Amino acid sequence: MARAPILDIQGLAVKFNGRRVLKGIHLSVEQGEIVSLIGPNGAGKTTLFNAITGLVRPSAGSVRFCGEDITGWPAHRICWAGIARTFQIARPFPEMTAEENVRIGIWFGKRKKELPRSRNTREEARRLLHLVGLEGKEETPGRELTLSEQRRLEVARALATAPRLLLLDEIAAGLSPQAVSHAARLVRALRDQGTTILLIDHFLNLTARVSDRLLALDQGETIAEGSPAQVLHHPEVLSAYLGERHPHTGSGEIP
Amino acid sequence: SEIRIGEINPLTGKLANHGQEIHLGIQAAVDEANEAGGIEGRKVALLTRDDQSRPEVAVSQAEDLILRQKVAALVGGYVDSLVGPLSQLALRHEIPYVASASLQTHLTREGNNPYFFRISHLSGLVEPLCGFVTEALQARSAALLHAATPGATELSRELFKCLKKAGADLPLVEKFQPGTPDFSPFVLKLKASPPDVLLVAGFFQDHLILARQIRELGAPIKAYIGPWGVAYPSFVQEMGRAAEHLFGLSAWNPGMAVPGTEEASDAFTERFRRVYKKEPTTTVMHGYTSARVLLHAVGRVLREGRPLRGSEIARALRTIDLLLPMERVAFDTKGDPLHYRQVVVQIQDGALVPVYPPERAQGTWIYPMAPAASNP
Amino acid sequence: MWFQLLLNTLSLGSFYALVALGFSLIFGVTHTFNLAHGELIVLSGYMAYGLSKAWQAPFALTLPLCMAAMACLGQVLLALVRRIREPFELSSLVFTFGLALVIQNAMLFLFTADYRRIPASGKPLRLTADLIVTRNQLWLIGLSLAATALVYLMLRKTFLGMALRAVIQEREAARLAGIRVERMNRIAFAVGGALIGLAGPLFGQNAYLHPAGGMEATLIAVVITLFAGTGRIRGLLAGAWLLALLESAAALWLGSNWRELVSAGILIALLMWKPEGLLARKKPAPEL
Amino acid sequence: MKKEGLRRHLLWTLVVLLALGLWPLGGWHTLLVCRVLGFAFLFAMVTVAWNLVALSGLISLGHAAYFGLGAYAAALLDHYSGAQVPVTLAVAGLSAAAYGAVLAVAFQRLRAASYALATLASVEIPKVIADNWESFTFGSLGLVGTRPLPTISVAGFAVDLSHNIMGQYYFLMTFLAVACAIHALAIHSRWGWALRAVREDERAAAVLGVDVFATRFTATVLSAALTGVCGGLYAHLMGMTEPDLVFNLHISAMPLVFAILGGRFRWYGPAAGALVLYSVDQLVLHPWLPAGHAAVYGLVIMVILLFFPKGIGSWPAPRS
Amino acid sequence: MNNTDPDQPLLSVRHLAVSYQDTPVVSDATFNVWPHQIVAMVGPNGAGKTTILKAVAGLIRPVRGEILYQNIPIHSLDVADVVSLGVVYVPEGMKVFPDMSVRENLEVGAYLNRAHIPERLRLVLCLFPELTSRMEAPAGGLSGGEKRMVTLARGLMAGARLLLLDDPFLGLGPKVVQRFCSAFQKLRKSGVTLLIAGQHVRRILRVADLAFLIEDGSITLQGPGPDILKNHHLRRILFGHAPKP
Ligand SMILES: Nc1ncnc2c1ncn2[C@@H]1O[C@H](COP(=O)(O)OP(=O)(O)OP(=O)(O)O)[C@@H](O)[C@H]1O
Ligand SMILES: Nc1ncnc2c1ncn2[C@@H]1O[C@H](COP(=O)(O)OP(=O)(O)OP(=O)(O)O)[C@@H](O)[C@H]1O
Ligand SMILES: [Mg+2]
Ligand SMILES: [Mg+2]
Repeated sequence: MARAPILDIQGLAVKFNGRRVLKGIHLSVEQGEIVSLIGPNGAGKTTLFNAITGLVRPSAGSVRFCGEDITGWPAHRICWAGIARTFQIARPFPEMTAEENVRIGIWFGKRKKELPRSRNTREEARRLLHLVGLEGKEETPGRELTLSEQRRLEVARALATAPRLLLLDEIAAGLSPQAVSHAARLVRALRDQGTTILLIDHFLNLTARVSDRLLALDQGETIAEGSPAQVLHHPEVLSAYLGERHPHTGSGEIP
Repeated sequence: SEIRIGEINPLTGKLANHGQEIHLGIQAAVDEANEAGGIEGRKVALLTRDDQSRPEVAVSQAEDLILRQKVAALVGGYVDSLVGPLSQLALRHEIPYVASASLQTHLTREGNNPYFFRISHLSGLVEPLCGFVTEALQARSAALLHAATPGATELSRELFKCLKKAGADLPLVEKFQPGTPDFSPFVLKLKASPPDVLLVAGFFQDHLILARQIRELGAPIKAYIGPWGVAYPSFVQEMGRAAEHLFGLSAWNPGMAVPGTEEASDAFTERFRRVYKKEPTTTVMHGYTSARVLLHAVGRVLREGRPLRGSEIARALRTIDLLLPMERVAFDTKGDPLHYRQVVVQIQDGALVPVYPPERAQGTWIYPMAPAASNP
Repeated sequence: MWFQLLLNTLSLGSFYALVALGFSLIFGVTHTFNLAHGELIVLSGYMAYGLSKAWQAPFALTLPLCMAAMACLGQVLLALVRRIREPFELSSLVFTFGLALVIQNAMLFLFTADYRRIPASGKPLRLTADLIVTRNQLWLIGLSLAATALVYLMLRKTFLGMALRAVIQEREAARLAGIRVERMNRIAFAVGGALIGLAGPLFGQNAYLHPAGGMEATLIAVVITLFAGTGRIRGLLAGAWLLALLESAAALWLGSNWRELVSAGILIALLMWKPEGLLARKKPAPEL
Repeated sequence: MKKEGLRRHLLWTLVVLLALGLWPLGGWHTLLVCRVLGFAFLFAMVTVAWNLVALSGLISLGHAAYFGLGAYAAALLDHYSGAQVPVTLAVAGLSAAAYGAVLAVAFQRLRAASYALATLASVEIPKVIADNWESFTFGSLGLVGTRPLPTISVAGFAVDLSHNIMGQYYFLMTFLAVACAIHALAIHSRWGWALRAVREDERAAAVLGVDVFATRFTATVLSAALTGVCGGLYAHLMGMTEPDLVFNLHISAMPLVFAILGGRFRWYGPAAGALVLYSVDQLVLHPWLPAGHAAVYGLVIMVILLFFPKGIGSWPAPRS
Repeated sequence: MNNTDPDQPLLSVRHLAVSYQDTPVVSDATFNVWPHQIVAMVGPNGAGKTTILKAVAGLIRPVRGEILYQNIPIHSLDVADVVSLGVVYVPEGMKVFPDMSVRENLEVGAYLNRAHIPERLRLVLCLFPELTSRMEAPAGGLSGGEKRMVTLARGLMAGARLLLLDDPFLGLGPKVVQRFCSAFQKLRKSGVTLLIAGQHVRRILRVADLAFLIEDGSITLQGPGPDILKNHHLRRILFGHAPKP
């Protein structure tokens, strides 16, 4: 029998000022899976992340994480439960150095009593910064990082909370092709360490290359789901998202 | 060597106008003494400090005067919440303090403070006022409006008691926060059921608004009495015709002295106008009187060849009996003045006319006041 | 009586709005939290007072003069405020607090501590048997409506206004669209200054002038501005009227002593209900 | 820079502390300076308390509410039950903390300007009640005759805090020390990091596991309690409590000015701002210019802001 | 209005050096942009592309070197003056005016050049039809990609002669990218010169008449886009591997 999914979303709907932005999404993710969300701009991908992490209150539906119903929990409890995310529009702590940014995640990512007593958080923060390619920027305040550096910092910070489920929102945007490959390797390595990953990206070479499964959204609804090959050839996905002419590459040329 | 006198007054902020008037009065008394060759040949140095209407500042500054400047006595003070702490300080340092304008009863009645004296008190306002409303005007009903400050509240409370006792009807008793920019709801209430007399224990600036709105909205009251803030030439000047027939209280005004002091009063008025280029007011006179009293006591101590110590000055103050333009000054055992009594004045043709009590009246009152239609 | 109450409320609200308008504009565009606002209003009031006393200048003439003078003074203020560094809002708040003290004392020195009033011009008009409107009220209502409408149209319907609003929201993006932030600041301070100049004589006519009286005006301006939501000009007028109505109703039914409590209570309730300000568009929800 | 900076910083702190501690043993007009500094300690404590909330990214304009509630609680308790001063002070702190807790819950969705406005309005509620509940609070008349600070014995010496200004000085200094310790904690502890994260980006902080509400709640309640104790101390020191005196806008605005001029992000900044500005104003400006001191004070504020944008607290340390 | 001389470089950057607080970021960049061309700037993250574009736009002052636009030195001009000359910089990121509607956002873009707002609005909406239904919504509530569209559209509204695009495709879906990319040729025909920096290397280089590779703040390679795409060095630097044959 299959194990219970780590994340189980049932009929999730979100409204903004009466406008239905998500219209009943169903999604379940197994432990250790990499699932990607694709879809045109404004499809509702980020909103789905927001609803999972407790930043937006869903109008209907439920989110279960590891068997527990976390719908409506405050954001910090969801983080403690083991879900971390990055923001599409990066929001570093502007006055803190990159290292301090990451240390916040290390210190607060778990309940106080669950934190190991003696830890060299500094070392750990530096290791994470190194992992995302921010070595040499440890002492730079968040405000002074370039946009792409801020995005990398988002990833390091999310990792700092030692999540079981990681939600990555367009981490490849603005990265050089080489860095994208690096990111792909990182995502795989994380999965190999047991982290489950939900990914949003318009870089199809990243999503198609690393994910086990794709979920295509359009206007708040699921239009296709399945293996990368299936979804990328799905006619609705072609017409709504990829455009007819270059069905396979899209913007995401293979570097 | 010089005689150092310390003065604490609100010289800045909302109370600055009265604070500065008191200051000028005190200054006038000191200048006068110095021009006359000083007190027993010694010059008087006046050290003035601002209290910003905050008691802790008043205390700090008074302490600065006492400890660093070594003043022999303190004078001044306009609001009771500032006078109170200063009186305690005076007791602690055994330095006499003559308050220029202090009303509240408890300051002198509670506790025993041989170093605290004041030249005014509340009953000096309440008695003439109440007598005027009940006996002279024989008003059947009155409305009371007062600012939410301790002095105004106590005044209003005392008036309430005495009017009740006289059998007057008090349909409307209200208070307001000082600085209220609009009284029209209150005026509308007045208009709905107009009492004979409206008593307003507010300040100068409150009358500027309220009296105007009453005129504009045509509330048919027969008398408007503002114990504070109305009987000032500057009020008449700012209000113009709208000030006509309003009543106020005053302890002194140019040409309105305690019988027997007319000459001194005129001399003071003349001198004050000449030196300070201003019109002296009742507030100025309070400052002047308090300083005169203090200097007189100091002079007595020096004359008797005693050391100029706090206890000596205080003793001299306790036995003082001095006739000044504002009042005959003598203190009871608690430091309250025995003869302080204000006079009801009415603004008639832009002049402040004393109308009550009869022994100090210089004219008759107009009642009811001219209808609201009189041009504002 | 009800009409009278309503009319009085309307004029009181208009008075509040006039006092707040300049503050709101300057705060909205330049983020300068100008605590010297009230002092400048009082200063302008004194100017009008002086004009009317010394040269018997008619009230209507003092208005443009004061507006021009205050618009110039606004430029001086801008020159001072420009030197302040981040965090700008808080620092400008403290800086202008200092400035307010300086102006207050200068006025105390120049104009003495006496209370002054600018006399109302002309007799009250009797509209019906018991509905009276004074000239002063007419001025207030008319000018606040006109000023609000003009400022609103300027902000909403002209390119200049759009640029001003853009500068508020994203300074760098606005610069890249070719908007000169410096010029916008100067315009905001000039228009804001003119509005202060306009408020001064009316303040002196409706209330009184006193060197220490500025704090009250500032308080009114701050409350109304924050209540309406920064840069919401129509909200400003509506907020001012609403507040005036609440205060008057409380004073009428509960007594003058409850006035502050009622307005504070309702203010808090409204804020908790609509934190973005009174007439704010429905919030575009948190940005993520 | 780090190490040398730290040493210099410690040296400065030590010098200032020693000066403040040993001053009263003999010096220039000791009593007077002690009195002024005593009040400065009190206001420094309010400033430090205010800054606790500011550290969480909210600017409060309503600390007079806590101050006034504390003062009234102490004065009323003293009047009706004659409780001992430690008790009245504790109750002062608790009642202010309770109001702080209510506000923290009620205003949890408010930010920036609307929070400032709501707190500004929140002062009126206790004020108007104190002003109108005449049978209990004596209304506008206020309470007079609150008993002064008691005599305490320290190490066998009886110190009469009501008359011994030096005793009062050390007493108030102790309170300030406690407040500063809490403030240091709010900057350097784990809670301090939470406050900082919340201040810099609330949502990012929440997603990283910082309990935004709890962090702010703690700061607000602690701040209210400290301010309430100050109010209680004030009531005992001045012996009187009036609505307009203790619920005064001035008390809300003063800590803001002091804290920003002192520097908000160092543990000693707000206290330094309050001590320097208050004592310069009282000891130098007032005596020097009885009528124009406020103008000079205003100028001083403007100049400090132009030349020390991070507050005077940033001065001794080397610039980075 | 400005007659561009095809023999004169439209933009000429000479020995440009820029630092952030004493940290040199761009050391010595020299290049020309000729009229009616699409010029590309590629380079690894942090190479200094954004910095160069910002210097051209007048957002940061260079420490050395000069920037000439139609032979007018613009490196000491204010941003607004640069814009009024027709040089428009579309920054990276998604900075919109959050409380203004999308329409107002676009209109602000045309602040200095209000002559043909309706036409340009139509053109821009052809390019980003996704925005049509959101025209009256406050821009703060848009999705990331939609905000990016608004940012780009705002730049297009300005009626630039030289358009500096910083990472224009970032955050956009493939279909939009395609549409936008094909618009480059149209823009060029209408007389606009484009200077594009970004990480969608292939896509940019394929359309570029001229391209530079920027490394650590200096230009290490330049040539026509499709040619340079085959360069070994470039592939190693950007893609991390040698080209497939
Ligand atoms: N705070 C908000 N208020 C109002 N509408 C919103 C808000 N956030 C998102 N929306 C709307 O919800 C829809 C989905 O937005 P979302 O950010 O989830 O899109 P997305 O799939 O992440 O798109 P992109 O690829 O551009 O990031 C969009 O149409 C957007 O305009
Ligand atoms: N405000 C700043 N303060 C200090 N250093 C900065 C600042 N902005 C950028 N830098 C540094 O300047 C260098 C160049 O940055 P720039 O943004 O120009 O790179 P880029 O080529 O645009 O990179 P990307 O491809 O990531 O956009 C980087 O090393 C960056 O860290
Ligand atoms: Mg998104
Ligand atoms: Mg860049």
